Amino acid sequence: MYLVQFLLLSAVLFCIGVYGVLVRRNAVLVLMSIELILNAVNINLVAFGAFNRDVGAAIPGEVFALFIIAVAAAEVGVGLAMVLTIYRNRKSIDLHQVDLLKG
Amino acid sequence: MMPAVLAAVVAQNVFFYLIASIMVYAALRVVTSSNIVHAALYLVVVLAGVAAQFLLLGAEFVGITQVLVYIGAVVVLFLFGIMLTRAKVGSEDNLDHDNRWPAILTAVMLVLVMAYAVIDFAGDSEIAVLDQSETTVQQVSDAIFSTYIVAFEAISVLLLAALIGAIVVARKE
Amino acid sequence: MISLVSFVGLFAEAFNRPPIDWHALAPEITLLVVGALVTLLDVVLLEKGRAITPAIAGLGLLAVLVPIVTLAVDGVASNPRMAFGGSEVYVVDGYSLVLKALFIIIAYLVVLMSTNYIAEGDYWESEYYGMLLSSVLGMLVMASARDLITVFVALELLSIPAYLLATWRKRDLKSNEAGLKYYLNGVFASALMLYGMSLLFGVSGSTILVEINAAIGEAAASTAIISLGIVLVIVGFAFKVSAVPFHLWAPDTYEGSPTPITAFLAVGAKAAGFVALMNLIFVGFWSRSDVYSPALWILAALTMTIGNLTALRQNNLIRLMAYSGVAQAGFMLAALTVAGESAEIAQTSASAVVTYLIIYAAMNLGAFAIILAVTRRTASAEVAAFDGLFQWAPALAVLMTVFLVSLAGIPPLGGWYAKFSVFTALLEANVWWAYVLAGLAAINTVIAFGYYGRLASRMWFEKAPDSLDTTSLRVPFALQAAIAITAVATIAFGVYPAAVTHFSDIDVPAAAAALVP
Amino acid sequence: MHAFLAAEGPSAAIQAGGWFLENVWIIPAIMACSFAIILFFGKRMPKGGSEIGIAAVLACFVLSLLTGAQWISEVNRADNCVAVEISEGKYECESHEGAGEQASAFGEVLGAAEEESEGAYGAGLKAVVSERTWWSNGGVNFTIGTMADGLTVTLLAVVTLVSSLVHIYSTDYVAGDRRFTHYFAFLSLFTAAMLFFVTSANTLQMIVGWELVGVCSFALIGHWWEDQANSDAALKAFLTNRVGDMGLLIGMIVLFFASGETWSIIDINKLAIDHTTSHTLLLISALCLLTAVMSKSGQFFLHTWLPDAMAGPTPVSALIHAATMVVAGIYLVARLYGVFFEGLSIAGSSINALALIGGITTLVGASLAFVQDDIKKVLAYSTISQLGYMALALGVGAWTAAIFHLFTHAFFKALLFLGAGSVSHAVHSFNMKTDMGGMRKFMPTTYKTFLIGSIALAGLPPLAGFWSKDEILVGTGGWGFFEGKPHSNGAYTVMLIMGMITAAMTAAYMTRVIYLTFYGEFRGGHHDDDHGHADAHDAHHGDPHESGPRILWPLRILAFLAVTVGFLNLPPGFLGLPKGLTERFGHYVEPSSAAKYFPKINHADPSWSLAIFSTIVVLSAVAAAYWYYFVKVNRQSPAATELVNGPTSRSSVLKAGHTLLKNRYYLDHIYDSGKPVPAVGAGIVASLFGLAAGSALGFTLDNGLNQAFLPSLTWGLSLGTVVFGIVGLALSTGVGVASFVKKPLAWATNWTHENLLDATVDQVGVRSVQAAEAVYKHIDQGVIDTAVNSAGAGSSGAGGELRRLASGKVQQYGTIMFAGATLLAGLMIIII
Repeated sequence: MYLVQFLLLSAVLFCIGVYGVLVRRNAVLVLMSIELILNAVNINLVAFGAFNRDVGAAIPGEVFALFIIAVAAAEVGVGLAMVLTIYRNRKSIDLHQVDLLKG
Repeated sequence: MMPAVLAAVVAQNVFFYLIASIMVYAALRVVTSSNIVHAALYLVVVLAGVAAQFLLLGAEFVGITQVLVYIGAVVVLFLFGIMLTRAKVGSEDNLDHDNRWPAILTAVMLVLVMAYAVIDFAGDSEIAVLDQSETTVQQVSDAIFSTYIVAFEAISVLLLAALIGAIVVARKE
Repeated sequence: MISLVSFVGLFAEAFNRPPIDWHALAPEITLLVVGALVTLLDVVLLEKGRAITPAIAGLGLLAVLVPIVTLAVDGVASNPRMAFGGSEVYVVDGYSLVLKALFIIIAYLVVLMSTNYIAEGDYWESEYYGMLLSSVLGMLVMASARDLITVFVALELLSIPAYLLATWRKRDLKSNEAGLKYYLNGVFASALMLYGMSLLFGVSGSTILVEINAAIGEAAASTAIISLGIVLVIVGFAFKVSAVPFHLWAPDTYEGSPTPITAFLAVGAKAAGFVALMNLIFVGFWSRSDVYSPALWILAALTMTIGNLTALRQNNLIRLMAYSGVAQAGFMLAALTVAGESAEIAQTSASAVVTYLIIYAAMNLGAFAIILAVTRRTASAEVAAFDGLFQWAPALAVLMTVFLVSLAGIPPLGGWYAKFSVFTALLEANVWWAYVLAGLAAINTVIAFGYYGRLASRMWFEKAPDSLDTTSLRVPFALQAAIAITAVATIAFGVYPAAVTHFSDIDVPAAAAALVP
Repeated sequence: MHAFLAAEGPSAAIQAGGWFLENVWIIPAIMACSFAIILFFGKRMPKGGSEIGIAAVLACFVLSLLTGAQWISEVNRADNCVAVEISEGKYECESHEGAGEQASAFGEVLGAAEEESEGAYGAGLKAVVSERTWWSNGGVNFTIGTMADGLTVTLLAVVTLVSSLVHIYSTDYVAGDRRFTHYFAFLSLFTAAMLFFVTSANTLQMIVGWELVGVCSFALIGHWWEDQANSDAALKAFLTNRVGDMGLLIGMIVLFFASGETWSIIDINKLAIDHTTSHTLLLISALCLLTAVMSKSGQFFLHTWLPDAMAGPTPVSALIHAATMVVAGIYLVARLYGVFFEGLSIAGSSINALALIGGITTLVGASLAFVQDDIKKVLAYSTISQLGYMALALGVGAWTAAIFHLFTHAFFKALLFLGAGSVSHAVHSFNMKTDMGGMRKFMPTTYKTFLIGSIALAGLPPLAGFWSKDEILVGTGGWGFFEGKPHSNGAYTVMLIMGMITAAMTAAYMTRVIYLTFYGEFRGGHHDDDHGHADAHDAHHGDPHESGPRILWPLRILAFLAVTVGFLNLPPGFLGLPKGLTERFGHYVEPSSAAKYFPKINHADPSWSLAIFSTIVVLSAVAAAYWYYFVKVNRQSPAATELVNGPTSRSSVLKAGHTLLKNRYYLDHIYDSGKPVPAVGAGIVASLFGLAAGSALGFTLDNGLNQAFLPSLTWGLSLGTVVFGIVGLALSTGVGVASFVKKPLAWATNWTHENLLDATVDQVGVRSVQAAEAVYKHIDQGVIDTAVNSAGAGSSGAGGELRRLASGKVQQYGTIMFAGATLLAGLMIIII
């Protein structure tokens, strides 16, 4: 296996995620796209870790990925909480309507 | 031994490309699907694919955690979110906004920059085939509880704070 | 039983716990205890605990200063301590200690500012302080973090409670929006930063900054990936310090958040962002100044200029302060651009940023405390609400003028010394692009007077709105204390800069100095 | 034969000393205490705190005089002895053989002893510096301290004297004002700041003092802030000064580094004179500091705030905007003269930036003073003109002449302002044309003192203004060009001509003022109904009346000084007077080059022919103005103010000139058309362009060319500064300017037939203005939004849809963030 194939997969996933967070109106879909991005990073980390296994990098890479998974779970929880509050106050989670503050 | 290793390499590559193409397709569907529940299900596919890639790279523990945390918890959270915000279960026209082109432009530019950088770096370097007898779970836990202990403790506080905070914010009064 | 013991023994053999330096970790642990105390208090006392929660939080924060002082007395500044054996993962040195103290004091002032605001509004009180304390814990960790994973987790620990605090006025649409914007932009920035970190990890095979520095210094063949990695990591923190063009969230979030949280974000979170940037630049990227210097140069130039120009057009005081904060961040970034010139310049640059952070904290928190005090009466942070402040609250008007004059950088108040130290760093570097940046900074100093001066003159020379109740204003004691502390500090730092240089003259937090040939 | 080259002086300098000189900090400290006391307790005092201010300032005045006396005695001591070096490197004073015949205090008649070795400027006395460490950081010692020498004590005396008189005058003038106490508090603070400024031993303290006087000026101009015009004027003054402050900061910081990290004024000067400091850096810092001088001392083209500052109370105008604060810039140049002298290569040149700016300012000010109807505005422009004179003098190397002019000008200009205040106190207006006329009948004392002030300003012998003006004209060295004699530091013939024209114009406009105010028929009187001080003035029934003693006595004292102070610096050899009577001011004030912190400058020979010529010029100007006003206008009607069919209505050229002057060269329009901020920006751009040009040329100069080319290149440099400055001004003043700049420029084209220049400047100006405006207006979110939205929204949907898309959208922020990161990363990958 070549290293570059994982890295390219990760780059493509990352950018699909970026596209998703930029165009989706629905806040929940934006949160989903964020997960795509974070997973892309994880692929990178684990692949680089495996690539540098001989210098003992596999373990830090996996640990890093685990931490990202944990943080991502917390972020999704917090994000959904905010989305729910907004939904309760506005009866909508269309991000495009959230523009009271500007200038 | 050589043929076996070679066979393993071929098999791994076949699996990689198979999974990767499914993942890319599913990921595209996540960001383009007009049905929000479908999008969530496509997300499951991508996440499972990522777990499979982890296994290919010899990181079983991360792969298993991926399945447990993401597919077991996070996706369920998303589905709750979808239901609580009363999204339509069927397809919707209006999920994207009009200014799609700047987003596409940004994403394409970004992927080009990233691709250039990683190809420039990785070229044709290969990932060494893993000695299957070696297990990494214990090493991972050792690392977490020694080198990264502060980060680990910090993340426990983080999870607690996120929990309390999310309850306060989301709670109906 | 026996088999169980031997089973446990097996693991005990396999895993060697590294020696832990408990003294070095004492500030973090104390803070953790305080946080637990505040949470427990709520569980035990319920409503009765509300009155004493802010006091416990405040005193607890001050208690954290005790281990910080003992560590300082212990000579940490000259003899850094590694929290775990000899690994350069979590380092307690003079630099991190000064910043920890700064974070604690900022948090204490924010508690003082919050006391009445939170008690009088309809808020979840003990959880509020719990969030605040966990965010501060993240900042403390950040000051000592010397590897990518710890930096990342510290960043998330300080950010996630802050996202929630920004949305704490949960029935207010603006507060919801402020929190959501902060959250989403924050997550985007972390995503970019993580990708950058993954690349740097890939190039060096390590998450420890010192090792990254050594590895990327050698790897001349593959500069593209290193450039991308460094730039993306810097972008992640450029968001945190609200550098242009990653600043757009700041005015919106500041405007919508509860005002004490705005102050916390504008000062504490920004300082934490700078601390992270300094850790990364001085320890992790130092050998690659060819990448970060130009990147930071561009960011600094854009940040100063656009922040100032946009501030000229603001009618809301909080937004104005947001853009002013953007511009001030530009000055600090400017000082960082020259970090890689030489070991001596790195020293000057680090001192300049720390000096700036300390002085900026004093004057900016002071300005926010006064905004808080005034908006108790006016219920509006529009600039027009400050018209004629001198007539009905002369003391506040005078002190606000002091803070504004300091922010504008006019001697003899603190702000001038902050700017002076930035100029010193830039000019001592003695390279043409630093001179250009210094010129740009000088221009911006003048532009900044446009809005600070306009505000000051409106407070003194305009007539108060007729509808406003202009009887004299009672400022709650906690707020008075916050204003007094910040005002004294602002004046003292300017009149007697040794008061700040005593702390900011720290050794570069780095292997940077050791790597100099 | 008097030596026109600087005297050699003693080989070693002598350290001055003495209690008053060492403890000069007490003087500003007294005023600072006075400020605090008035602020906190003033309102409860019987006289609203004014008694404290007066007591403090009088005490300071006395202390200043004692300090001055001590300095004089130290100079005498130095004259009377030779320095002998003793072992530890200190110098000790030993009695000179035959010392009995030396000069002592001025006024003492002595034998005509010739002291070729020391000369009039030869006392090698070092300034008294008392310093202590403030704090030290990174190897740099920051000190706080005072410095006292002849220049310091001169300024101390001037500031405290004028301030004392203004304090006394004000007790009457602002009596009953609702902010009476605040007024006196700020007078004290201002005096303290100015005294602090002039006693500074290092440049850092100078910056602080400089800023503080700026703040006080702001507060006092805006004293009656209820009137929008006043607070606008205050703001304008402050903003314009900020432009200069930037120059000050950059200049001082460059100097700090250029002189090896020292703030000490003495060291900076010493290193500049020794040629230790890089010439390029000296040039750059001199040009930066020049920006500061331009704004604070009202030099062209940053002078426009000064006339507006007349919105403040008249005593404030007299104190701040005529006698003290505005000379801060002049003082700055004089104090750091080593830097300017070497940086601008004043010696051996025929033009430099400082002299040129001074020359232009003096002409611009004098010409604008002609067309003002407001008596205070006339005096304000006159002040600008005279400040230009001082800058010019410093620019040509006539240091003593400049300081002497500062000294005499302070008295007669304060006199004129206070006189104008006295008149306006009676008629409740400053407008000469509508509310004055024939005042000499009502206010004889004011009239007489004002007349004395005018004559002194016009520079007619033997009043004070004549002597200082004459010295400046001599100092240009330009007269040598006509006489064929050796000249001074350089051959500044252009400056001589500028100074001469200004002298004529000054005499003419002062004649006009005298006529409009004091002669002809009283044109006022319509203010009777709404008399401001109705109760006090009822008895007079509208007839203007003479002011009270607290106003008149300051006028009398100043008038006396305006007549006499000129004799302090009679030219050497004047009417065969002994040395002990001539050049006393220069002898005591000018530091000796032997003291090593002052450059070696040449002193020009006085010239009878020049003095007579300039007097004739002034007299003819007076005569012309006299003929126009006293004869022709008065004959037309005693109430008239202009000729109905005067020259301006007959000749289109003159009319055009008059319009130009009436509009103050359109400078204010340029500054005011936009918001104050773009105006400030314009100034910045202007000075920066100048700076850039300066440094570029300077580098070429130092690296590539022979030092002998310096003078000619400095000329190009100054021109570059001015041209770039004006272009820069046009650049960033907002859209409104585009049409505005066009008009005067098109007009100027016709006049000067400079088509090419006009087209270029016009195009550059307009295009840059458009570009600048676009960037400015849309810089933050506009540009990015437009880019983001343009595909979808199109340009026509300017209504709700575009507004809705405009901002506040979190995903737009996200797009910008990702795109920004991508571009930045891409850029870094490409360039590295």
